[in-house]
Amino acid sequence: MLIAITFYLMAFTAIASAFMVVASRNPVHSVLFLILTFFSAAGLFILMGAEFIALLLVMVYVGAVAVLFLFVVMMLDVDFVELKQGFLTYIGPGMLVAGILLAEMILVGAAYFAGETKTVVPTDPNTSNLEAFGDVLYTQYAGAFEAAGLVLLVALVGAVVLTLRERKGVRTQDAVKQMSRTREEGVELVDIDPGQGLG
Amino acid sequence: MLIGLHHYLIVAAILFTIGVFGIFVNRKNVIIILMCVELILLAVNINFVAFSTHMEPVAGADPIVGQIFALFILTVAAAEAAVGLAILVVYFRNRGNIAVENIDLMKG
Amino acid sequence: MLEDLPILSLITFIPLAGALLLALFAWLGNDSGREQLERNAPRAALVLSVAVLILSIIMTFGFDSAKAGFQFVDETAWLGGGIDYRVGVDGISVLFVLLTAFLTPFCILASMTSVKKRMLEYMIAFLVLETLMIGVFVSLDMILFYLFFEAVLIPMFIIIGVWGGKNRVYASYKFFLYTLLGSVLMLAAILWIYYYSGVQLGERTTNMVVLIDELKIPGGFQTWLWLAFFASFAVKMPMWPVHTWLPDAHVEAPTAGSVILAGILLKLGGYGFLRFSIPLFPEASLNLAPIIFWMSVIAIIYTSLVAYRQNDMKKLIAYSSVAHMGFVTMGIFTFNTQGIQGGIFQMLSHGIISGALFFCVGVIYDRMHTREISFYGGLVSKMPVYAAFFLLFTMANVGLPGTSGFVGEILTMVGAYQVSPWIAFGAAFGMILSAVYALHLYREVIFGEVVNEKLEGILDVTKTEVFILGTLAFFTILLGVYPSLITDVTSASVEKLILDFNTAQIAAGAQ
Amino acid sequence: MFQTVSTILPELFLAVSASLLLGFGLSKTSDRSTVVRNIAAGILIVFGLMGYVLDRPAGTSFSGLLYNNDFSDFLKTIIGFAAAAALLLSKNFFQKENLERYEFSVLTLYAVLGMSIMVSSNNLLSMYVGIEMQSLSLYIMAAFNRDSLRSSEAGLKYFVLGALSSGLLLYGASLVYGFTGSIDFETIRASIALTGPTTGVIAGMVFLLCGLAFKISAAPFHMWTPDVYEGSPTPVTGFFAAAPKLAAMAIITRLLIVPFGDIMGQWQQVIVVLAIMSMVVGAFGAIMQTNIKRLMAYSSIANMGYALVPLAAGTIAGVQGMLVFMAIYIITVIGVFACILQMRLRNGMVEKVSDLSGISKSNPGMALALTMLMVSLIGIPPWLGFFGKLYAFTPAVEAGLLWLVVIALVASVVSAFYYLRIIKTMWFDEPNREFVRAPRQTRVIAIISVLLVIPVLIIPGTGIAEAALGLAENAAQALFAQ
Repeated sequence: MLIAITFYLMAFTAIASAFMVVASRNPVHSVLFLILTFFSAAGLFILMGAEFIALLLVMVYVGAVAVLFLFVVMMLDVDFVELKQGFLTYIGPGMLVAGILLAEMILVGAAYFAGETKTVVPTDPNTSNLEAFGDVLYTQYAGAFEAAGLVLLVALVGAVVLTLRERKGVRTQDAVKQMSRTREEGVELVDIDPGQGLG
Repeated sequence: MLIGLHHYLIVAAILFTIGVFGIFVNRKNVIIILMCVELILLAVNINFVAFSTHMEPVAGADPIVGQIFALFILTVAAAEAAVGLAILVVYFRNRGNIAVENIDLMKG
Repeated sequence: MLEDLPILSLITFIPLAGALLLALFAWLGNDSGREQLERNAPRAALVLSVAVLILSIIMTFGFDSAKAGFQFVDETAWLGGGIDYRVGVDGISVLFVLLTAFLTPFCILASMTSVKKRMLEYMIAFLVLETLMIGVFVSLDMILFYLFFEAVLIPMFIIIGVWGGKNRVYASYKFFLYTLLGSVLMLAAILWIYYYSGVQLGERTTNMVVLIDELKIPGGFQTWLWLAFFASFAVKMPMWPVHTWLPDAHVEAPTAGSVILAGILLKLGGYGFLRFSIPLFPEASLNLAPIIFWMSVIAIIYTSLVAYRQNDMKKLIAYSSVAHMGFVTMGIFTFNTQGIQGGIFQMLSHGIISGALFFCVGVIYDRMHTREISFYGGLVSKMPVYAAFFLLFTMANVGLPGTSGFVGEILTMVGAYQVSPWIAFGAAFGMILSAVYALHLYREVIFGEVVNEKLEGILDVTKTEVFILGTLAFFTILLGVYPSLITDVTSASVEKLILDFNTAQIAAGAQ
Repeated sequence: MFQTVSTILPELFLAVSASLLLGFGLSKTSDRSTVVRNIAAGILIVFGLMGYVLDRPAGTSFSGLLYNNDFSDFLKTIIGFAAAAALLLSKNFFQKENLERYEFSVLTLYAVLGMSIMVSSNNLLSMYVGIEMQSLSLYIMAAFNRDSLRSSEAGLKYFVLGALSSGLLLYGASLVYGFTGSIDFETIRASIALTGPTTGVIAGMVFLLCGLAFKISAAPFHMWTPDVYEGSPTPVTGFFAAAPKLAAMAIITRLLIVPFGDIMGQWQQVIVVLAIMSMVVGAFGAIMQTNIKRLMAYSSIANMGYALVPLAAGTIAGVQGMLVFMAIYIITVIGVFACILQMRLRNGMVEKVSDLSGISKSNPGMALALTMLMVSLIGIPPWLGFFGKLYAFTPAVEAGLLWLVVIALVASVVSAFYYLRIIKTMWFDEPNREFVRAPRQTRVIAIISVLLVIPVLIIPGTGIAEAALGLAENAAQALFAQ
């Protein structure tokens, strides 16, 4: 029963907030709702017994991707004056999101520890979800894993190529130059008479 | 009141629909479109995980693979988001806004 | 010795090789070398085309007209899967090869003075065109045939479009798209036959010799395939009502282009009927022949009437070509000796006569730069020699006994009479109409007073022109008084064609 | 040992050398973009040759993620050469536009690596990773001219629709996984053989095909193509038009034949519909276009339609026909873009069809080359394009799809109209301006392409035609033998 209630709450939240991602007028709200969607989905994953994916979803999405989105949203389009003024306008949806998040966490935790989730997992109950991952990820799917690493490299190179601008006349740190400094260049020994100063 | 596979599949299908729908109806902001893409990928992940955890143990079935696939989708989706946002930033620098209805420089 | 040489391949590809050499020189040469090339290109092209003519004459003399099968066959592996390079001639095609080889040097000769720009490219286009036209007549493989048949479009498109008159772009597009649309349907049919040969004969092939002798296509399919081929050939012929591209193309094309168009390209359709439609789809041919007859008769009468109303000389002759091609289709689909012989004869003789008429128009067009009939008048007093030639060809066009035009028309009508007197009657009526428009043209241009003072200084034909027109006149009369020159060569093949056709009908009836 | 390594040698070679090149280009001491480009082109050519030089045995690697056979070798060869040509073509353009950066070459290598993974993937997961590696590189390349609004807009559009297509593809993959229990192609087939085509599998397959149809820009998933073609830097467009299309087509073929080989009745209609719509959209969409890059976009849509026709037959000959057609199309399209890259006036590139007017006088070599390529695209014999269509359409006729072939041929007549317009502009119109003489590299690539398109290759008696067709046939047979 608990699992059913949890499921329906999660599912409803996920769908409703997904709808709000599309429907809300303010992109900052959209990002917040996106976070909520992902969080609810992570709850669904836990209900299904896929703890590791749930963990990843929270870490990668809520922690990184959504924040990246938020960052870009702020950078691009939002009027900062309005943003500062409108702290109160954000407090409503903010509280709503936070409240639902809290409720979900409590429910998922309860359902998980009540042991109801394990029933749907057909795998060997003695191996944990994470162990099952580790067994195949670095053996059977090692090639794909390496390739995924290259995909990330491509994304990295791409992001740098597209957005990095080198401005002339801006002092930047140059590690090679720093390390190739010798004592002769960096230090000058001056004989100073006591009490005279450098003059 | 047992929660079965089809419950999860329905949730995924609805999320997927919202994502696709969002891409087509959105006229305000490109960044919402990128979020819709993330929604679609989330729906796919729910599908994969649900199939993976509810799989009947028959010959040829590979229960953990679905979750592995979901892991890869997460990874690639992160890379995709990075590239997409980079392109969006470049576009914003050239254009000054990211409203979809202004993307009409080249007609279809 | 003649047997060892791949003489047909030589005849086919010598012009192409020459064109490639010219292009290569132009590419490698510097500016002054290019100018020199520009001047010498016509001569080089002339030498090449004469060489081809000589080879074709040798080939024709070596041709054994008593045999019905293909001769000088040359085969080489090509694409595999039953698609190979095969060339050869029989009694039907050998004379078309000769006609092509015969007309091309004259076209090049006539172009030497009338073409004003880009001589080198013009000559390259013409040589390529010659290769392709001969290729159509000699190829014994359906894919190879289609290759040549379709490729003709490109040089002709360029010849009309670059060296043509004011409306050349429209005309060249119309020419290209009409013919392309027709021939892609034929391609679909060819692909189906290729597939079906695998089903029926065990091995897929596009070898015409095998297909004609062995392939038996079921009746229902025959109709569709026949229509697909018909779409292509009817446009090319051109038959009424898809003839509308022809007057435009003729009017805009340069003189030599018109000659080739009327003299040879129009024959590709008729040749196609003889080579493909009748042997491959005998039942469908017989069933659909009435449609052809009526379309032919309409073409003969309707286009003759239209021709009468034309102000442009080339357009008039173009419409008359459509009418004459009506006789050809009518003759071919009678399926009797006289009809088919007449059709072939008519095609060959029309090649010479219409070519000559276009040359005649070209002669005065080069001098006055207009083809308006009303512009001219009374040329007989200024250009007597020209008037004489023009008279001969006009009479031949009408079908005066003693000229080659008469033989073709009378043979086809005799053939048609055996099938249906009404058809023959309609055609005869068309013949009278042709006399009306041809004599109208002649009277307006040649007779009467010189009203236009611009015509005062017009000069009579030059030596080159006399040579061209004289030779054509010689053959017009020769074939008129001694038609068995042609019919002897074709008879064995035509008899085989009819025999096969009748056998197929009996077989179909037995089923 | 070599046995195991050799099956993934091309991918390994590309991955390692691309990463090394990235490091090499990164060192700041001097601008190494030209060197990197030449090395990258060399790497691609070596990659292309690897399949046939090494004579590797067919087999799986990475526990079944990849399966290498004659089919993937054939495709890798073409992809390698096409990418090398596109890369060499980009040199002059990027230098003149001040965009020269070594990352472009490295991204090209990664894109080719992605395609290589795609064409030999034997698993939905490796297929997805390959597609994404390729797509991400292509998104970046489309937006590579980051100071140009058009280029970044092209990148954005390409990205959004590409991501959507990945979503569709993945949804399909998840359904197939769920209803067959596996993501391995052969296991999927075995499972389908057991259960028959369930609704879930069919829905998954349709989603997969729709996602991939985006990648080959088959209608109705073609909306991005004209904009992306027009907005991207021209050499990038040239690259888009060639190798990625082939890779996506190959993975479609592999999916249809290997996992879904037993349910041909289910996918044939999908392919037929895609083919018809693409041919119609491609033929009619291009008529009004004035920009030559947009025109080529519609042309590629139409050509993908033609390539799908033999695939609908689902036979060995059909796959062979598709491979022959695509190879010929790629040769032609690279030549076309080599010509488009020569359309440079003193003050920059132009890309209107009307800018070509009368160049047969000012620039006869290029006019002739472009004419040959256009005629080949129309499909007039004896140019190579005709043989592409011949081998593409014959298998369809054999499979009883004559009506589809007739539609294809009629569509090709309609498209002849706009190809002719280019020829007409070059030969019949009066010249207005003269193009700057193109660098030798560009001209050489154009000439090679033209020489390949003029059927020197099919001269009777040389056996070249039969040999080339044989290679394609081996590739097709290998796919069916899997």
